[in-house]
Amino acid sequence: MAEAIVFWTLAVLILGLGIMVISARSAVHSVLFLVVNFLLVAVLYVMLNAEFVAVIQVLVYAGGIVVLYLFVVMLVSLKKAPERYADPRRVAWTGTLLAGAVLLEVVAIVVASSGGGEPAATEGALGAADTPFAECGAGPLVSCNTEQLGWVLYTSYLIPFEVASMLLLVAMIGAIVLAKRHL
Amino acid sequence: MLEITPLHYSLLSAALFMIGVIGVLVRRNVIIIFMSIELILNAVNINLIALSDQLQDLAGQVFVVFVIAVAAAEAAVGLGIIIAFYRNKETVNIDEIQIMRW
Amino acid sequence: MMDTVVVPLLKIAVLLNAVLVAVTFLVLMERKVIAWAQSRLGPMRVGPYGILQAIADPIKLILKEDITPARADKYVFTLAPIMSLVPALVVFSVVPFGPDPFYYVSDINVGLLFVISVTSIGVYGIILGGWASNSKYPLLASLRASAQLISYEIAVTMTLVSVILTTGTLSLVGIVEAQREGGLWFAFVQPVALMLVFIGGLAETNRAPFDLPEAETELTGGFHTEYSGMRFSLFFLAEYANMIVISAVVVIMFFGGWLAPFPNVPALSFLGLVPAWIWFIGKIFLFLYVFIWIRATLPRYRYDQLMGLGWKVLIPIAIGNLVVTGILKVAL
Amino acid sequence: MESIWLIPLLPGIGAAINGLVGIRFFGKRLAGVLASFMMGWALWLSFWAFVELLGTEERFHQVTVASWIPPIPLDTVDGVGSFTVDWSFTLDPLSAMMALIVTGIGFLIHIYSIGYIEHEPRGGVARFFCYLNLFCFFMLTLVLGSNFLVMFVGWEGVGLCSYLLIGYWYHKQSASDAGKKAFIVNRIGDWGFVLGVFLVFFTFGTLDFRAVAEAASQMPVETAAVGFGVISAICLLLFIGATGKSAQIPLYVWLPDAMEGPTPVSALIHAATMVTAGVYMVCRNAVLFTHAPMVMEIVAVIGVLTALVAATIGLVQTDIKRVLAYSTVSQLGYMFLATGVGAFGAAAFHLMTHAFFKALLFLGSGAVIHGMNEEQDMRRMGGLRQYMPITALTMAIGAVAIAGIPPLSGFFSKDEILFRTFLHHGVFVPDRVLWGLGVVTAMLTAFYMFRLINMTFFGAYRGPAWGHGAEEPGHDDAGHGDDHGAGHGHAWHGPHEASRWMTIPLVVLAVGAFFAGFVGVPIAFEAVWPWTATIEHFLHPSFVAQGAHAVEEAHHMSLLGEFGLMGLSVLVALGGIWFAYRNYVERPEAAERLAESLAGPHRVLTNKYYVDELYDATVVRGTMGSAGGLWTVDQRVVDGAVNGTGWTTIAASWVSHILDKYVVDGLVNLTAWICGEASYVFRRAQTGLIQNYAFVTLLGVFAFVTWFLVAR
Amino acid sequence: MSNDSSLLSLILFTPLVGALVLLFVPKRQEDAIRWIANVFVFIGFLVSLPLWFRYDSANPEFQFVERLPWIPSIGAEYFLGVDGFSVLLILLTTLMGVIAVLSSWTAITMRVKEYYIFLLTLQTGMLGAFVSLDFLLFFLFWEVMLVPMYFLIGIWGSDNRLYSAIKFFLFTLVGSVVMLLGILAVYFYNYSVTGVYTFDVTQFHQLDIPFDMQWWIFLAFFLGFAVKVPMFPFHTWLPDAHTDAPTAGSVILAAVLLKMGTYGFIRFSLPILPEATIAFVPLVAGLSIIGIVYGALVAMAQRDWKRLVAYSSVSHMGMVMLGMFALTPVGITGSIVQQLNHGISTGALFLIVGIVYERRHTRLISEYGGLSKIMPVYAAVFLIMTMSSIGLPTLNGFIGEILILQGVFVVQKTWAFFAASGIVLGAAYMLWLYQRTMFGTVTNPKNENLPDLSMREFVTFAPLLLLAVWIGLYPKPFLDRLETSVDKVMMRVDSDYTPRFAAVMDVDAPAGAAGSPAAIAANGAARAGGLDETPAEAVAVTRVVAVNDDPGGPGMIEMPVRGGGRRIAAGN
Repeated sequence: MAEAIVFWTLAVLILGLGIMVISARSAVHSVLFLVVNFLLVAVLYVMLNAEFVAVIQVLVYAGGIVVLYLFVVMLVSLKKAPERYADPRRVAWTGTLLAGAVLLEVVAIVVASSGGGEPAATEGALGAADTPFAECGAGPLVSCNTEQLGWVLYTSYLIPFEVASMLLLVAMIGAIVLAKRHL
Repeated sequence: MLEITPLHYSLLSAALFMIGVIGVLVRRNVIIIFMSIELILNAVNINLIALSDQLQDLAGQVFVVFVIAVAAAEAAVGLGIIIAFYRNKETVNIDEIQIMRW
Repeated sequence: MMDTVVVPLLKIAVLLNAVLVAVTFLVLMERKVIAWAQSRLGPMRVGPYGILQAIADPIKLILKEDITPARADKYVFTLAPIMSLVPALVVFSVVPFGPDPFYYVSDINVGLLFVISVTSIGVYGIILGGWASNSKYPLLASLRASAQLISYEIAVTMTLVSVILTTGTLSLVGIVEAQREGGLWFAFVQPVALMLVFIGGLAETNRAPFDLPEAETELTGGFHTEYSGMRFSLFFLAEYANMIVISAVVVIMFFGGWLAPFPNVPALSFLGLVPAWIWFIGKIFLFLYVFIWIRATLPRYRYDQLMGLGWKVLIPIAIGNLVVTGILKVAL
Repeated sequence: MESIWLIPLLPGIGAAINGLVGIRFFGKRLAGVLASFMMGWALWLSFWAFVELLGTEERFHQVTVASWIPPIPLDTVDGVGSFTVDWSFTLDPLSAMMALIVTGIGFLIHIYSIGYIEHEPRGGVARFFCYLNLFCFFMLTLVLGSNFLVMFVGWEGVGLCSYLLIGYWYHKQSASDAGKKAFIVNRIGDWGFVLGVFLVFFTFGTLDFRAVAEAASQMPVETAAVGFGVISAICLLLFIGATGKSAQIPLYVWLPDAMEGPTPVSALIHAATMVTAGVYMVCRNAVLFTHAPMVMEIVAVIGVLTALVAATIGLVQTDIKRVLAYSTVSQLGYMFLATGVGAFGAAAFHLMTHAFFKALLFLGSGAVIHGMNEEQDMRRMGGLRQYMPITALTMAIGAVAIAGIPPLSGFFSKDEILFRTFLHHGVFVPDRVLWGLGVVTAMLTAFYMFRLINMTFFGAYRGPAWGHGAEEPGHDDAGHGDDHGAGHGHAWHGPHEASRWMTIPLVVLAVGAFFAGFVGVPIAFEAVWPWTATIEHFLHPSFVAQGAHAVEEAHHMSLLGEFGLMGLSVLVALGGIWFAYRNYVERPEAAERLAESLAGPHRVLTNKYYVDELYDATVVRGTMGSAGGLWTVDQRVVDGAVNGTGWTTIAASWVSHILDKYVVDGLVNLTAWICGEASYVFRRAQTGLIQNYAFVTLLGVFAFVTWFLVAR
Repeated sequence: MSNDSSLLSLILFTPLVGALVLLFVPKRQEDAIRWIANVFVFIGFLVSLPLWFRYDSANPEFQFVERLPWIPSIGAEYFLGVDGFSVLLILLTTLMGVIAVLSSWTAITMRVKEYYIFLLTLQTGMLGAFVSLDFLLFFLFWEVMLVPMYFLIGIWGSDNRLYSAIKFFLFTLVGSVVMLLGILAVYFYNYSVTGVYTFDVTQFHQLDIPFDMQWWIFLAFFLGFAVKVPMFPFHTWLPDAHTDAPTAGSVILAAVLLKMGTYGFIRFSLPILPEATIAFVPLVAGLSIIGIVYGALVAMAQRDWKRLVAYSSVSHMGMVMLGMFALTPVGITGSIVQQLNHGISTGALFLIVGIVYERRHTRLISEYGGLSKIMPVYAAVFLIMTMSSIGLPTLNGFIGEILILQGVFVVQKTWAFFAASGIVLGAAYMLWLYQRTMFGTVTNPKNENLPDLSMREFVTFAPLLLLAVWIGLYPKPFLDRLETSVDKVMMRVDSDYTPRFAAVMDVDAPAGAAGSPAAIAANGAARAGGLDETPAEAVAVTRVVAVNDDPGGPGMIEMPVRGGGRRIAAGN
């Protein structure tokens, strides 16, 4: 019951904020809505027993990436309205309709495919059982999610992890090169 | 309606995804387009986390971590490009960014 | 229902009040300490030794006119101080004042990460405050402040990771427990980390000698130039709350939190008679004193020196510390 | 005697010191004194070694300093031998005598040079003494070395020093040419010599002189009946080397040119020591040569012909040093004549006396040239005896000695050679012919020597006038260039006697030239002089193999005959002297008339029989021509083939290129062209609007989802 | 001796490490680059010195061996080891490396970093070829050398550099491709005999390849090595490459790279293909003699100083090849010594040219003259090196030439006759060169103010002068180190040959039989000379026997080989 209340509240807020993000006239407002949106999504993650990802969501998305957006929005302080010119060939509104259509179709598919009602929870396909932290309690707030995630990340997904760190390094260098006026 | 299943999360995810898509299609400010893309990524993340919880499989969360990392990289480079472009052209209107078409 | 809703709510209420009151007295303390440092007396008029100044100031601030500049973004202008203060206060939900669950609102397993992530949200207040003022100096100041904050956050976070490596837990309670079990404060295990975190903390709270965003001589008052009255006092509150947060974190990470000093020395066992939470608060105030002391003593950095220090000195040292810690961890 | 290796080493050390530090730091006098001191020390050691040698019964001592080339197996004619060479030195009568000559005369010439070279700049003096000392080092190595290769070290080394010293005034084109010529001509001789050495090893399995002599003495004498065997081949090859070093036909051409060097150098190297190395080498291998009588004959013939030819050329030369140079060649011919007839003792004896009087003559001429301010042409001298009496007197003694007037040294040695030649029975050449030619040469010798003396010291002064510093003399010394600047510092004050440094050696040498002959008085004088043929007896052990104690042959004929021959040669010599006196002192114009009346022969002689021109036309031009030709071949043909291959490849590649470009690539370009044309149609889709592209993507998603929806 | 096991690798990779370090130095820091290169190449020389002291010249086996799998699937190994030949050549290489790098200090001002990197890489390539005992590894280093040299000529060369560089590259490449075929033939033959895939050279040394096959393989090797030597018809790349290479390049090219070819012959062709070697002796000797005379004559016609020296190289290398293919121990020893000598003297001559080229930027002989007066120290150095080059006794060139010619002479007298003409022609062209450049008066005003050798330049010559005199006066240490290695080669090409190391052991063992004539004779044959008195007597005795056996036939120069006691005795 409580879960349902929280979920529906969050869902409405998330979607509403999402719409505000894409519809806000001021870019700064967009950013603000985005931050709140992300924070709410983080709460959603906590509900789903993914505390670590939730924290990361706040730390990286809200605390890092969106700050970056905010910076850029401010640096690009436009004297003229950013959207004053529209190319006559654009198909934005058709696109919106199309997106709506796709959404409807997806909903149809999802609803239709969940006809079986309760999806069977396949316990422990890969997760707690495989990690040394199997004995951890499953409390909603005090659990071993972080340890397990760390274990999986540094064993099974070690190479992707390293690749990702390499990607970040390259991106960092690339961003510096792009943004710096004189090297 | 009161029982929250992964189906609900999936629908939420799909809706958020489509909001992002619409943002990408409609807005002309590149920064906002980027933000829409972040929305899309988040929508995907919701789906992944929900299914990870459902299946009791950490792979979903791991994937989210990677998505966040890639999103950070994408934001850094993308915004860098925007800054560089803005410095030269004084605009962030995507309709005016089309000189590379040939 | 009682345990899950009412008790935490009560705790939160107490904590919020305590923090806010503490902040007002912290302001008084700062004025006094600096005055003494400069051979002055400080506030002496209101109450004995000016003690009631702590009450007079908030009253003054609340009664002042709350001006919103023309062409400012009203909503954001109002939102900014709130976004600044809220994260600072939220952090206290995981700060353990004592060993029992009674002394803290919650103990989550990613406590430290939670602290870091929530404090990182605080930067929005500054940026938005500067931007929403629709004024040049606040905007510049907010950019500076946020850049400074983000830069030092990296160093601090990376340093904290080395502490985490030694404890093996992210829970703040767990960290303190680890120090108790080890019989040694991490200040002695990780002296370099302590220095880094403390310096980084100074910078993150925009305190002297890193108070560039408020550099009056350059920016006529910083990102809150256009603020006044209540909204200004919120920023004020946020700054001091942040100081308390940093002090608390330092104490928890390096000085054994609520633990009495030298618990394993029998001769000093009488120190254990003092309640744990008093030890904790006492240590926090010690560090707050150090904050003020430093402000009274050190001159301000130049902006490029500040960034240089952050990127070229602290981060490399933090990485080095992390590597050394890792190697020692594996080797020992 | 153990320290005989020090004898060559001392001048070597002197050379090293002078060369490394002297050129930069030493003063003129210090450089000279150091070099002379080293030579004096070496002389002292040689003398003691000589005395000690006299004290031994065996008259042979060998010292091995170190292994040079360690033993390496190598096939010889008798199977696997061992090629090894040691740094070893031998002291026996021959080498002891040679060491004494080299160190003694070398020492005197060093002293003389101190005076002679004093007008050179400072570094030049040290360089000169460095070379001079180096020469003595190599020369002593040559004479003391106990095997062919150590001797060859000295052999080549003296060639190098000769090259350096001839080219001492390197800024003079003629000097550097002469040096180069000397070296290269010597090298031609060395070609033969080296092959001879190889053949020695191949035949005997060793290079040690003594061992070779032992082995050779066991082999049959290769007379005409036996045939031209391996020993003959060895000897011939070695003799080719000797002709180079000792300036015999056909390789004598370098020696007169070598007079471009400073005069002490001419005296030391090109008269007293180095050029006698060939003679020494033949004497050293006397055992080998006695086993090859046919080669001996060749040696004798070459010797006497050289003597005659050089003497005839000497008749008409006007350069004082060139006369002496041809005289040297001629006297060397005598020595080879002696070796050729088997009179090795006589050859060595003449070598010694010649060293004295020829060094004396050269040094005297040096004094004259010095006094005449570098004038060398005898036609511009005359009457100098009043200006330089000591030089005149000592040179006259030298001239008398070389002419063979008793009792001076030249008489004894030359007469011994002629006497032995007279007794010799040749293989191919008829008896007495060699002797006859020798006698003629003796007469010519007396003539040209006294022509020299007369033209220089007697008659009227014909040289340039001199003033008191106001007027430069009219001689040409531009060739001496700047190095000689010191000499220009003061004006020439006319012919003058040389300094004490130069005259004292002259006097010492004159005494030597006068009395040196008494060590080899002919046996015919037994009645009046009990110590006859001392030197021959002394040297004899060096000329025979150790194992074979062959008794010294007695060369006797009737006392009357012997004295008759002596008288004849003295008469001939006196005749020459008289003729010279008559033509150049009494009636100076007679000589010119004679030259005019015999214009043809005179021109031939003046031009030295055109030998230089002949060599230039054949050998030099031939070599240079083939060099140029071969270079052309190398560029055009050999390299041309390479480049031709390259060009062919390039041409083939070009053809392929054409084919590729228009046919193969044509098809490719056609495809591309079609695509390009088609692109004009499809290009419209490229709006450049990213969102449109995104829209198309979405369209795709829509299609896919629709298909998914419908299909299931 | 503990680190012997990796000494060769240390020597081999020190220059390469230097090159890698240089990669990380900013290219504007030119002096730092020069210092680093010099320091590394000098360290390379220092670490190679233990080879000289620790090489056991009595041990006939390869020493300092290192052996690790490299490409196990085809049997290739990382197999290093040295014997007498390679020890001397490695030391020459490291020394010349030091000199070449030092000499480039002021000569190279453009692209300094790349230059030194190439030079150091080249150094490793050359060393690698000398230490490899695995044929494939050898081939690898052989090819590795080409590339840096190509760039050294092509980038830092003079006027016609591209042409020369390409010519050098193609020439060598063609040769080595054919050589590779030969290598593979040996490799597969070895497999067919032993059933093991290996490129182990020591294994190849024990093969008995059928004659037909040897003949073809020899031809293949010959092309590869003869181009590098270079032998007469394949020499045309050499003058071009030498002339256009920068000074250090010429020095390395002359001093070390050419030795690659001769080293290849002695390490591979001779021991692996003994019968074919014997069959090819007339051809090789003929080409060598042509090379000697031809090179000398063409050198005489040159107007370009450097080209003259280059052609003199052709002549000298002809001498080296002739000595080797005399197939006598003296000849082979002399051939190796002459390789060192050529490295020293020709290397020095190229340095000498380089010094005036750096000052005047012309190589035409006619541009010079009278330099003795302006640059006396330079002239003295040049004189000594000239003398060394033309084989003046007491200097190094003489030892090599005399050993070669003596070794050749006992085999074929006419060869020695023509080869010895080289000493006359050599003297002629070198002295003429010396006269034209050093003597006379200074006619060209541009030459009047040339500075004499600087301290650094003199330092580059000092070791060469020292070595020239050392080898000339006391070559024994060098010859001793070659003894067993030469014997091993000789045992392959001459089945009757009695190696010295074996003889020493054999004679020492039966001490009781020392009195027998056979033992005496064997002793005389094996260890004659030195300080003992035996050889002269032995020779004398043998001569007596010989004369008695053969009562003086009427032979001309060619004496019939008598059945003297010694060969028979030695065979016992």
